[in-house]
Amino acid sequence: MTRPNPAQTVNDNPFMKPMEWVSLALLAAVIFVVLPMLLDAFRLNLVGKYLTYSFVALGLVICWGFGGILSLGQGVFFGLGGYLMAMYLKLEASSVENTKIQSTPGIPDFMDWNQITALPWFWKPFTSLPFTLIAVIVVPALFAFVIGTAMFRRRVGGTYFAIITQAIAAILTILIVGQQGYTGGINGITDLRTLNGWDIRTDQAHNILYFVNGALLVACILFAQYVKRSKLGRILVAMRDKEDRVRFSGYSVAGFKTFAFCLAAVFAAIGGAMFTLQVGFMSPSFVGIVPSIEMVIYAAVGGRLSLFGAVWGTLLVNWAKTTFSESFPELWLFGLGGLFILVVLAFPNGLAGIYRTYVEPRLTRRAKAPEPAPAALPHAAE
Amino acid sequence: MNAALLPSHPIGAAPAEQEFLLAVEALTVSFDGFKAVNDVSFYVDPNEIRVIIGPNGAGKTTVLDLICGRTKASSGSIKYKGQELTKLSESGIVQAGVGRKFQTPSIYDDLTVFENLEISYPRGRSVFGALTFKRDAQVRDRIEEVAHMIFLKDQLLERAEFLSHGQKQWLEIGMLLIQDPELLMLDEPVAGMSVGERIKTAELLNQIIVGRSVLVIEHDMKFVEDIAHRVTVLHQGRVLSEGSMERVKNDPKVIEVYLGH
Amino acid sequence: MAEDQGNGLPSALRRRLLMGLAGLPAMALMPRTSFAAAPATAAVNTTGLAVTDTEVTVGVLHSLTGTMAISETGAQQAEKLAIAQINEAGGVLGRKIKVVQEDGASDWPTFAEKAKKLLVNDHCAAVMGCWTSASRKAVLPVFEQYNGLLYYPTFYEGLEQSKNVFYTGQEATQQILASLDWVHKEKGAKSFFFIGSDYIWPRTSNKIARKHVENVLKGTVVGEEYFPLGHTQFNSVINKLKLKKPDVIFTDVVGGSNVAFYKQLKAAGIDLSKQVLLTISVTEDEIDGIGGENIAGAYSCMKYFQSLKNPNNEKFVAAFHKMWGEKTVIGDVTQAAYLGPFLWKMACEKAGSFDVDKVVAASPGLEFKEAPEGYVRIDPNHHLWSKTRVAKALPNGQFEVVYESPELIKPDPFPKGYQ
Amino acid sequence: MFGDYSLTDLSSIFVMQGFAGLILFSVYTLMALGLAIIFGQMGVINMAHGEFMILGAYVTYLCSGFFQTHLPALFPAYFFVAMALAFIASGALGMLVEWALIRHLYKRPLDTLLATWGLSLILQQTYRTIFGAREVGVELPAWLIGSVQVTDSIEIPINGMFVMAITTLITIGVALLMYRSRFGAQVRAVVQNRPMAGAVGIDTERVDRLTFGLGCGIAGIAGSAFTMVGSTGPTSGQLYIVDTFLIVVFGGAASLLGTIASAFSISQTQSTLEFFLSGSTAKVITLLAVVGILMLRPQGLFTLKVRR
Repeated sequence: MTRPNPAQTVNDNPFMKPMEWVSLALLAAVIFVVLPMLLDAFRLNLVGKYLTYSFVALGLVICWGFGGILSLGQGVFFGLGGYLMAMYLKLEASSVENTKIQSTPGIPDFMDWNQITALPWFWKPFTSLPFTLIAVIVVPALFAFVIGTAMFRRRVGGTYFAIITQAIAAILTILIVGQQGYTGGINGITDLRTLNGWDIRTDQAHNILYFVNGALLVACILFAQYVKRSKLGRILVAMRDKEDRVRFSGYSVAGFKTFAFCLAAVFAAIGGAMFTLQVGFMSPSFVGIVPSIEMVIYAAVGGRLSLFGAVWGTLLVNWAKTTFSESFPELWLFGLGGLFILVVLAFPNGLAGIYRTYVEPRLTRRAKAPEPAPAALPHAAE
Repeated sequence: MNAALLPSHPIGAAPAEQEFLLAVEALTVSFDGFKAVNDVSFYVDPNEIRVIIGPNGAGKTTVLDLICGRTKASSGSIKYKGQELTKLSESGIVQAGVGRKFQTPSIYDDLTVFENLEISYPRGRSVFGALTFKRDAQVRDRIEEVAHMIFLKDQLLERAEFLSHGQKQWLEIGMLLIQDPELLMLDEPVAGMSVGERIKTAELLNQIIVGRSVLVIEHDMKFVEDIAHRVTVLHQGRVLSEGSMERVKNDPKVIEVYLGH
Repeated sequence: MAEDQGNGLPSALRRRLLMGLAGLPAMALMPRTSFAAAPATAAVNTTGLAVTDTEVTVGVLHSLTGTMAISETGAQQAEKLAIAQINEAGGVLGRKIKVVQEDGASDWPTFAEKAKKLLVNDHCAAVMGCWTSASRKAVLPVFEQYNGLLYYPTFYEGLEQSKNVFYTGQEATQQILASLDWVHKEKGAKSFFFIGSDYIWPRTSNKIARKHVENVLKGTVVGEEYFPLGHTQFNSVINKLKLKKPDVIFTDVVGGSNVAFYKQLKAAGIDLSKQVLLTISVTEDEIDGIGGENIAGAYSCMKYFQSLKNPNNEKFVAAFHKMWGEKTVIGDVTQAAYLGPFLWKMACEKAGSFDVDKVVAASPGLEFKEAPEGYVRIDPNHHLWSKTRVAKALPNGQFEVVYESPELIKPDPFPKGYQ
Repeated sequence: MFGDYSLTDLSSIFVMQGFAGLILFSVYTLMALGLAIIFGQMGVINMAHGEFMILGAYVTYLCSGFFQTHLPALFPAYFFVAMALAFIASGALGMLVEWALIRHLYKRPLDTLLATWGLSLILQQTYRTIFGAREVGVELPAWLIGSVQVTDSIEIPINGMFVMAITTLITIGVALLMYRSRFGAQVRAVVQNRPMAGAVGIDTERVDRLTFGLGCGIAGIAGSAFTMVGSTGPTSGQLYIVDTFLIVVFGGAASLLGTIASAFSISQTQSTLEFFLSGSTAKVITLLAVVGILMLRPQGLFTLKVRR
């Protein structure tokens, strides 16, 4: 059987298209070369902090952009990752020697203030770094799995899912703030110092963490890309479009949704853990509704269907936030609010959409790439 | 095809189950007291084309929904090759070998024809399987083969959104074909098609029934006569009549509620 | 950080060029003329702070946006007033104070980020700022790491003492103990009901109060309740109050909850002229939102009230009103914030330097006799000696002071027997 | 915990506790009614709902000031004027927002969430610019303050009863409007089948705009009423948003009766728990219960089993 000509392009379902390799190279160049050269240690650390948010945005692209599942509770997973990492760091910072002025030396200071005299059981394993690193991935994934399974099996989706995840974020915030003996309360877990003996507060450490963070981000992007170009990625898109059709093609829709949600949770948790390492503390203000929604807007600004867009969107919004709030603090909320509305109304595909519509056609025309038009996805219904 | 030559069973007699591909018995579903399907029983043989007809609101689509698990039955049983379907999940039912086409073409607009067919390919249906699914020669050959059958081999790389209505219907039939189901359920496969397309569709159906049973809902009587081995008439959620097209056409009850007007 | 600690123009210039879009750096290239009276810059600044011959940069770090903006407005207004007054009187060591203001946006990491910016980019000689404990905890490691200097104005839970922070508000024992003694003695109070917002300051304060009530006053605590921040429905707890009939309701509810609580208390028919209510979380600022008529009769314990009668305060109130409008009210934290710039100025002048270590070393024992609250002194533990006052809320939104501790109370951030 | 109290004490506490629950119920119903219309009927996730409420509160604040300085004689009655104006102001803003924003997004419900969140940020900053960052105190007429002494030990807060009365009136009004009037029939027609409604001559755009305006207007009245029990500041609206959405979702979004039933069950649970436990714990348990039940029964309390 002779294959029709177009099918030959189908054959090589490449890991990434040429333009995507260019995007990746560009991003890597900016993260690893340009920014470290241009910025001083303080600004670089700031960018590092922003990049941790882009893990969340990346997860949202998979789960919201491709899968159509909007979670307004990604802060929960970011916070979980961050808190788990902070627990390890806090225990290390609370050596008997460091805490000898306390009534019970050797436990975190906030526990001492709350008359807790022994380390609670769920803190104990966090003296081990390997355990902590595993927990950073596994605990949020399990939590997402439980929520996802419970909801998706019962076909909770769309707006309901968004509102319920939002409520979960609210509950967790109240819990963390209320259980301050175990969680550090509203202050969070602060004054973190060393990672396995290595002082994370120095500029040198910040630099190293920045590069580790960047490398992890690229790894996550590559994994996300792997998911995206796998059949699973296409099933997610298909599911967003015609859920019933996927179901009656023999797939367990709930399972795929749960996977997307768990993946987003794990990405967010990695971001949270890196945040704790770079910023030196974790607080409940990342768990709540407001940060969770802000993180959605990063993905929306970048383009909800673009993995690279998620990173650019995060950087852009945060850069704008820092700059505006330094120069015109009063106007910042107008700017941010306006940005939300503008993106939703005029650019539902965000930066990536603008790029695809206006920039890429020129580039490809010049390069005469024989590539078919990329499957520019229209704004999804949900 | 001559319906008379095919095995037939009297209504109501409880035949030995193994002979049937599908045995629907005393199936009932009610929505807030309204019985959309009421005590429906019928049996489909292997390699049979069965058409369900009936006026609007007769419960035809609901019957298909019940078989494929989209709607849960209030009571009654659906046995497919001796296996109780009412207890299976939708994906379990599909994996058991039941395929379903929806009334309005239900395809993935955002994906290409190739990708549409690929998703229906019955391999890598678990999360992990989908993640590690390889687009190998076997897959491609099968997709191209099916694309050829459904007259879309030149549109493989086109986004499904841009197909004509008839092509979309074919694509959905193709998506079912690639699943290779033993029982194929089609909800109004020729609705909205041009005459030419309809002829091609009938040809397609005759080609694909080899080795499987087909359950069709259709309004187009000409088309029904062309393809049906046997016909079941539903009215107000109940089976009104069943048998060959010839027999059903002459049934006074059917004439009164359906063919008469 | 060695490079950034380095003094001199080339590094500043380079940084500025490289920073690109990063906002306006504070350092300007000032003309190298010097004030006759002023000591040489090289002498007063050996650690690379933003000090020129004519200017010294000070940071102001409060929330201008977000939920905390409500509370922090007064503090930053007072700090700006104090700085304006200091500049009018010739500045610090012959140099005018230049303010770099940053918005913490009610978000603790933002506070940490901005604190770092103020220290690392702007090289601020001192920072006036923060309001909540959470924001202070967030910036504390930054100030310690970069050896900055923070003047923190809010009354707080204690349990902290940093070389790099001066606490110009009261810590919990200072604020609470004297007033509990007073209510015990004056009102014969034996039973107490504690109601607070659910976070560290109310919980710690109530813990101290409970120990004092139980161990010292030999009274009982008949109830202790916490509500999530932002909670607005208090009818159930008010019924509990009616059931338990405590001698004193002791409250540390904050923010929007505060407003709801007093309105509902009043509506439920609890008459504050008969039922003693002692609060440690209501200043004139809060009454603005609560409405004077809703809280009239309640007792608040603070170290400062706007209605305080003394010449210092009259001058301060007049100046504040002139700068920020007649209608603005002045609460305890506002006054404490006003102290910061003056305490820093005095320490710099005593040390003859802006260097943080020298300023810190010169601070203990400093007295500020022009303080609106009367008189304060810096303790070696970086908190202030101050008096505690109890005042009754009036329908017009002001307080009438009914009790003043006879002596200055020693700050005791780690109180023995109360932990 | 009751060992030390006399029977009369206890019974009067239970009566008052019952009223506390009813007041909370009224507050929740009032909060949720507007959203039940906007979210339940139109499917728009209006995250700025709290800000529409606060607009009503600010209007009340302005009214109170105006009457105090210009019409002191009429001050006792100003609250009614304020509520009417709050309805008009929030409703008008709602219609403007619908025209400028929402109508472009009916097909993308999750995007309305993002856009209205942006709107809420803008409104918050607007309030802050105009009224200042601090909370404002709204002066109430004397007759709304205090409580009614029913027996020696039973006292019922007047403003609580006032909120209950307002809630009852508005609920009845909304129910009549939605289920008995021509407008209500049009709204439901548009909700169920937009093209068909358009085809039979209903001006669907107008119906959308009025429905959204109505929901926002009710939010304005709620905000106005809440000045009696809560705080009025630029960010006060955010305090309500999670509770409000949960009530509507828990009730089963498309049903007004469901919203009321859900407000009732949540308020009673919370009010009872608050009495026996600490406030914070009570809140967490209530929210957990609601989310737990929603996971088991995602369609909410009241929905019809329908053919999908």
